[in-house]
Parts: sequence; structure tokens; C-alpha cells
Amino acid sequence: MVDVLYFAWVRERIGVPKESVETSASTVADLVTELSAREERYAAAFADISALRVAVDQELTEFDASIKGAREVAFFPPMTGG
Amino acid sequence: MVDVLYFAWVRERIGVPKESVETSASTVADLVTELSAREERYAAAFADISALRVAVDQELTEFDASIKGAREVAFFPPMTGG
Amino acid sequence: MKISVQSEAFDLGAESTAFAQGHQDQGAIVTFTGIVRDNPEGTLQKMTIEHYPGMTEKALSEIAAQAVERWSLGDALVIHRYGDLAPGEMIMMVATASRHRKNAFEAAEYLMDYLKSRAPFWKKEFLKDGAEWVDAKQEDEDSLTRWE
Amino acid sequence: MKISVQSEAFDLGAESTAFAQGHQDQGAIVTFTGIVRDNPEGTLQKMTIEHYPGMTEKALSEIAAQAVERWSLGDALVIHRYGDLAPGEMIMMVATASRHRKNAFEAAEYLMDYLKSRAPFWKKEFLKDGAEWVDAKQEDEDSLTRWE
Repeated sequence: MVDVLYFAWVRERIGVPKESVETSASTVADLVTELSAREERYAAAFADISALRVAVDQELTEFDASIKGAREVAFFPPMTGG
Repeated sequence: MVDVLYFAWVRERIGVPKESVETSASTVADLVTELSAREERYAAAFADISALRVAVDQELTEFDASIKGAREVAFFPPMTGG
Repeated sequence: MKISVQSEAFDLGAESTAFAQGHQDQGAIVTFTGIVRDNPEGTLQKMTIEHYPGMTEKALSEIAAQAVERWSLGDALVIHRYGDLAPGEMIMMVATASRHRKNAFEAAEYLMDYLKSRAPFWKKEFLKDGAEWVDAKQEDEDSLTRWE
Repeated sequence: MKISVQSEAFDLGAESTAFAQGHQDQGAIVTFTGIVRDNPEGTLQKMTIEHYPGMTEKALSEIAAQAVERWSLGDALVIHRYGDLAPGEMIMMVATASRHRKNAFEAAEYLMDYLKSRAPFWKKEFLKDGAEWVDAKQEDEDSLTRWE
């Protein structure tokens, strides 16, 4: 089980800010593939992952990063702070 | 007649902040030569003009600048504002 | 180091004064303040800032600690708001204290460049005719290369 | 544009707030504040700043107007004190308002570089064992070449 969080338009497209996901995925990319296969709203949100950023346990990382043992994985668009 | 002003250590060395000078000098350099010939305190203050800056009518300028018609000429060390 | 992620407005004057008074041995204080700017058409109703609670505080603390280390700062401050903001309201501020003005300026620019593209905040603009998420700017991403 | 040459202390907080509130359409506000710093030996009793009344106001106004023009600023502010200052007191501040943060930062750095070497101020330090005029730094003069 891993907590998956969504922010900004990714959250709006998927429809929830956070959910617990039962997964055996070993990388972020595997998790994206799993979720996209589930339902259209995931496939739509993850259609172009070059437009997305990911954090594993609150650290920015890449889509080929491992999620073994991770507590939370977050997907969001490029940040616009400041 | 031109008002001559001195600031910082130039003022301290010459001993007055301001004086009216009767001069027929046509450039700042000529005025420096005239003043230096007058008294030792001027010669001391103007010994190394590369260590000095000059303003004619409140505009920074060079020692070869004209002082014809000028109301005031000021001598001072490099500025240390900010 | 003061790091604050908050929905309430902050008092730029009070924060600036307190920061400067705490660092009278530093000589140079730089502050940057970001304000919600209306668009040229004057149609911005409000801006909503979403963030990632937990990660935000961590990211800001890391960025500020890096700036303090890299420019030998006396201190750094980051305040960033989230939630609804009206045009004209202050979004965020950073402050840096250093013995030398160049370090204070550079560190403040570094903080801003990192905040823009690496801190987990997302802006949504509510206009008269609908809402839209603000796109990240390539020029903000490019600004980061200066610090590599 | 606010330009002030004054012997009295100024309120950094109040000045920053007033400046920012007057420019809510600008988006980016940068301030720089200079503080009298004691020397490493802790022997500074006071600093006295001499200036050239008349020329100072003119020089500051020209420098600020140049910055506003060159970086399309919404506004600029310069406050500079003269007379006796104790360690820890604020000497001066500049502020810039721009639509873009890079312009606000660059213009503030430009103002500072010009103030350091081109505005008619001279600092004298009164130490425990005597007084001395502060020498101009070659590095401050060198900083100006960036803006040519």
C-alpha cells in the first residue's frame, strides 16, 4: 500500500487529492502504467508524463525512480511558486 | 570668483569646507596649480590628484575640465556611499 | 532561519524590520516581495495557491539552508502564502543577511529562482470568464542553470 | 520616485510597506538595506557620514531615474543618511518595483553599485584608538564595469 497524492490540474482530472493504492509496482513509471490501465481518468491525467513532475516521500525525483518501501508518491504539474 | 568646496580628508587637510577664490584659471588643473602655489596645506592636499575626484557645478568631471563660468568647484576623495 | 508557509497575510514592514534588527552584524539585507498582479485586461478576480503540505516546508528549508551555506549568509527568511489571494496582495517574501551586498543579492535571486520552479506551489487564476492553472515558464526553468 | 538625504533614522518597515503598497501592479519589489557593521575587533564607536548638500540629491535623483528608465521600473526609492551613526544603525536603503523579478534585482544592484562609488558620501570611522576615513574599494569601482 502506498499513498498517492495529486495536485493542481492532475488532482482535478483524477478527481481526488489522495488515495491509498494497492500496488506491486517497483518504479514510478510502473505505478503510472498500472493506474492508467485502471480507468480513463488516470489514462487522461498521465497521457503526457513529460508535462508532469513526481515526488517520492516528498523528494522530487524521476519517473524511473524506485517506489519500494515508499510511503507516498505525488504527481503534479511543473511548480509555479514565488 | 568661484566657490571652492572641500570634503572628507581634503577638507581636513585644507582646514576649511568652502572658500571663495579669485582666479583666472581656465581648467580644474590650472586651479589646482594656482592653489598649490599659494600655501603648503594646498600643496599637501593636491600632492596626488590621482587620489582625488572633482565636481564642477555639482557634476563629476575630470581635472582637464573647463571652469569658465563655473559657480562652484569641489574636491574630495573617491566616494564611499551605500 | 525563519520558514513559514501560511494562508494569512504577512506584514512586510514588520518582517523586514525584525529580520534586519536580528542581523545588525551583517551589513547587507536584501528582501524580495512578490505581489499578485492583475492581468493587462484587468480581469483577475483572485488567485488560489495550492501547495503540498509537509513537502513544502521541507523544500523551503532545504533551499534556504543551501543559500545560507553557499553564500555564507548570516540568515535567510522565506514566507510563502497559500489559499485565496486578491490582486494587490503579497504572495511571498524572502530576505537574506550577509556581510557583503553581492552575496545578499545573489542568494536572494537564487532563493527566488528555486522557489519559482522547485517549491511545490501551484497557482490558479480565476478570471471573469473562467479559471486556469498558471503554466510554468521556460524562462524560470532556464534561470536555474545559472546556479549549477 | 522618492529620494531622501537625511540625518534622522528611517523606518525600514514603514518605508518598505508604503513602497510596496504604492506598486501593487508591479509584481516584484526588491529592497536593499545597509547597516553600520562593527569591525571584527569590536572597536567601532561610531561612523560619521559626510555628504555634499545639493549635489547629493541631484546625483541620487539621476541614478534612480537612470535605473527606472533602463529597467522599465514602476518606481524606485533611495534613502541615505548622513551624520553620526552607531554600529547596528541603518545607513541607507533602496527599493525597486518592477513587473519582473530580474529587472527589480538588477536595478537594485545597479543603484547600489552607483551609490557606493558615485554618490558624494564619505564615511569616517571612529575607533577606540582614533578616527580614519574609509578607503574606497577597488572592487566597488570594478563592479561599475558590469553596467557599461
